[in-house]
Amino acid sequence: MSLLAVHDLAVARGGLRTVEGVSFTIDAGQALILRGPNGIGKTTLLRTVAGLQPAVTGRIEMPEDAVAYAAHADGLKGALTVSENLGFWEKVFGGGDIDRALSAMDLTPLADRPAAALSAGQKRRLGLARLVVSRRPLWILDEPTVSLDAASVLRFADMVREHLAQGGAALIATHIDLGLDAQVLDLTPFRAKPAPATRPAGFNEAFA
Amino acid sequence: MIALLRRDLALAVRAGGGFGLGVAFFLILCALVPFGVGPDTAALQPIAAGILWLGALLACLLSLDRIFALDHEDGSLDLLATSPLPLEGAVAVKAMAHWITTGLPLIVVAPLFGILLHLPPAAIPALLGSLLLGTPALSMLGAFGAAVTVGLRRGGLLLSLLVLPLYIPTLIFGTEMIRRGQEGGDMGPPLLFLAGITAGVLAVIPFAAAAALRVNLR
Amino acid sequence: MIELGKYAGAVIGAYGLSLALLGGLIWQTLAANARARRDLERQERRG
Amino acid sequence: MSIWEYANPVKFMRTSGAILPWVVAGAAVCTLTGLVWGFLTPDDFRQGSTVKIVFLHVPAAMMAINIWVMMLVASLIWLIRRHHVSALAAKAAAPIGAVMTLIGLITGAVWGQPMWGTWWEWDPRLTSFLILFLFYIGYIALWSAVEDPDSAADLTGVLCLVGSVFALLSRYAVFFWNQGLHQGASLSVQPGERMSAVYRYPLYLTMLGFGLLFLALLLIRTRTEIRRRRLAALQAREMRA
Repeated sequence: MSLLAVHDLAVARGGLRTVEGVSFTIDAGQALILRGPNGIGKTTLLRTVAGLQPAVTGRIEMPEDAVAYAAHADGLKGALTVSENLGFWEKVFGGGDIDRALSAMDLTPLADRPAAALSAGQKRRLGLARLVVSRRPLWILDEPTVSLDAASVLRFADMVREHLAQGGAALIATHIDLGLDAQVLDLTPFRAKPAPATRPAGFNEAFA
Repeated sequence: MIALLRRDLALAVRAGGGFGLGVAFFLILCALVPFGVGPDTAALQPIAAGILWLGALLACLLSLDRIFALDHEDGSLDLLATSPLPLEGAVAVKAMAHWITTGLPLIVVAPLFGILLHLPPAAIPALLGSLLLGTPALSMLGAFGAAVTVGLRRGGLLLSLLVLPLYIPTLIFGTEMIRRGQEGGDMGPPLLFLAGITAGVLAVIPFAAAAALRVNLR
Repeated sequence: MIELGKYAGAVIGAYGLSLALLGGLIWQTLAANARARRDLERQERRG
Repeated sequence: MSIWEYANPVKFMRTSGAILPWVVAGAAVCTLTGLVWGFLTPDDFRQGSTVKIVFLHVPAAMMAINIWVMMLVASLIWLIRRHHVSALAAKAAAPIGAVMTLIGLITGAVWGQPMWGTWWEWDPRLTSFLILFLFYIGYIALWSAVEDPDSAADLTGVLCLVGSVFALLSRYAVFFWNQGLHQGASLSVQPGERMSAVYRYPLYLTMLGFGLLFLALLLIRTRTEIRRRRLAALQAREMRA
């Protein structure tokens, strides 16, 4: 059964559609890698699927409360310790295993450090560990490996693989090869054409 | 929800200044007024209620932009929006955290500052009652203003411009209640108006604020 | 000339200020409109 | 054909361009005739020549409130039906409303001066107009502060809704706070006494004139906003390509 089904989706940034006619499905245990040049709308597409902004047209089907979203900002509070940060999201998302999340991203020795004292890569690892804690089946990840070193990238790939093996799924925008057994979707052919739209995405399309 | 409240309170305590800053501002304001109008009881007493309310209102305004700005910068707001918590609930909880960290300390010290301004002791129950009923509305309306201006570069000034007019009814009924308490008048009508405004604001504004937040997140 | 009596200053002042405000609004409206039209025409000729 | 088709920018430009000259002519004729006629009316036996200020004060005050109501309706149309012209019309109306409120305030203060003996009195009507003016300022400031036009339209729409409730609430609060010195209904010079026909007809004419003046300015300003939007849209498209 599919965790995420996207039909004929068009998304817009700044009132102009970026990609249109995008369709794909992701089943449990599968990962889909999004590729495409800068500015084509990978982030916009991910945010739309995550429910942070409305789609211009098309349908997104998924079970309720399925998404865990992780983007450039990790949502960490520097004044809280590593385990307090995870503990907060664990309570908000309703229960996950903090210890397992810490060990998955090799953060156990840092558990009592304030997050402000972490390096950029360590913060990133903490942001990704939050995914385990959220216990959501569908991970939506926007460039998850930024500022990770090679060893951490491998560790992260293991974490995703384990998630998939447990019946989860992932939609990832990334430029590096994670070594996952995943489908790849190149967004370049879906670039929106500047044709007059029957249903404008925003002011910039309504008045052009 | 409780987790979010506890986190916001913990952050306010640890970041420092969360509890103290508003009260310190309030104190300075109350200490400056006699320099402006003179030290006579005859000059201070009639305006004490107004000064106390204005001070509370401005102290509340100081920390409003932090309600959402920090969470917006570090991405927490995105994550909260995708969490099982309804955004309306998150808004209400964050407004409540703001009230606990700024409104509540102000209420606690207000009688003390009332003495500084020669507010008659008979008016102190009215002062406490009006602040207790009115300040939650200030925090919630402030959360609405913060939600509208989150992510704007010149947000701080605009926030005051948008929020202060919304405070007018609360200010009017709050000071009126103290004035009547001072003069031994009937406090019923202003009390009911104040309670009604706060109840209405708490019930409706979270939806408007959440709608504004969703617009600013996309 | 009509006789305004002792309130002449108040009446003339009110009319003067109000008409100045209205005039300013009308002028600003027309100027902004002309400017927008000019800018748009330049853009459309170019593209 | 449904009325919603006029929410299409192209159709709006065509229609508004066609009716604009007539509206402008009507506004000029009615406003100027009404004001000159009003200026020539005889003095009131009690208020003297200050009664002439009514021909500015009442229409401006009426428009100040009507324009906010129009902005509220336009904002609702935008929020519910997403008609872009409607959002721009609300944006275009706000400065007109602010100026009308300001005229209402100035004329009200000047009118009251001989009677009250002071240039500003915290009379509930004047005070609630001052508050309305603050709401206009906040609304205009929010429009100019938000860069993305879609977000700006949504946020100002929500602000207009919340602001309407609080403007009304403030009005009641202000009347509670200070019972007024102002005269009761706007169309009677003395409470309980209908305004005499000498003043009534020129007043009706200026009210009609101010209404038409608002319509003319609104159409022009909305056309300006549409052109600006189109320019920005063309530039955005060029950037993307």
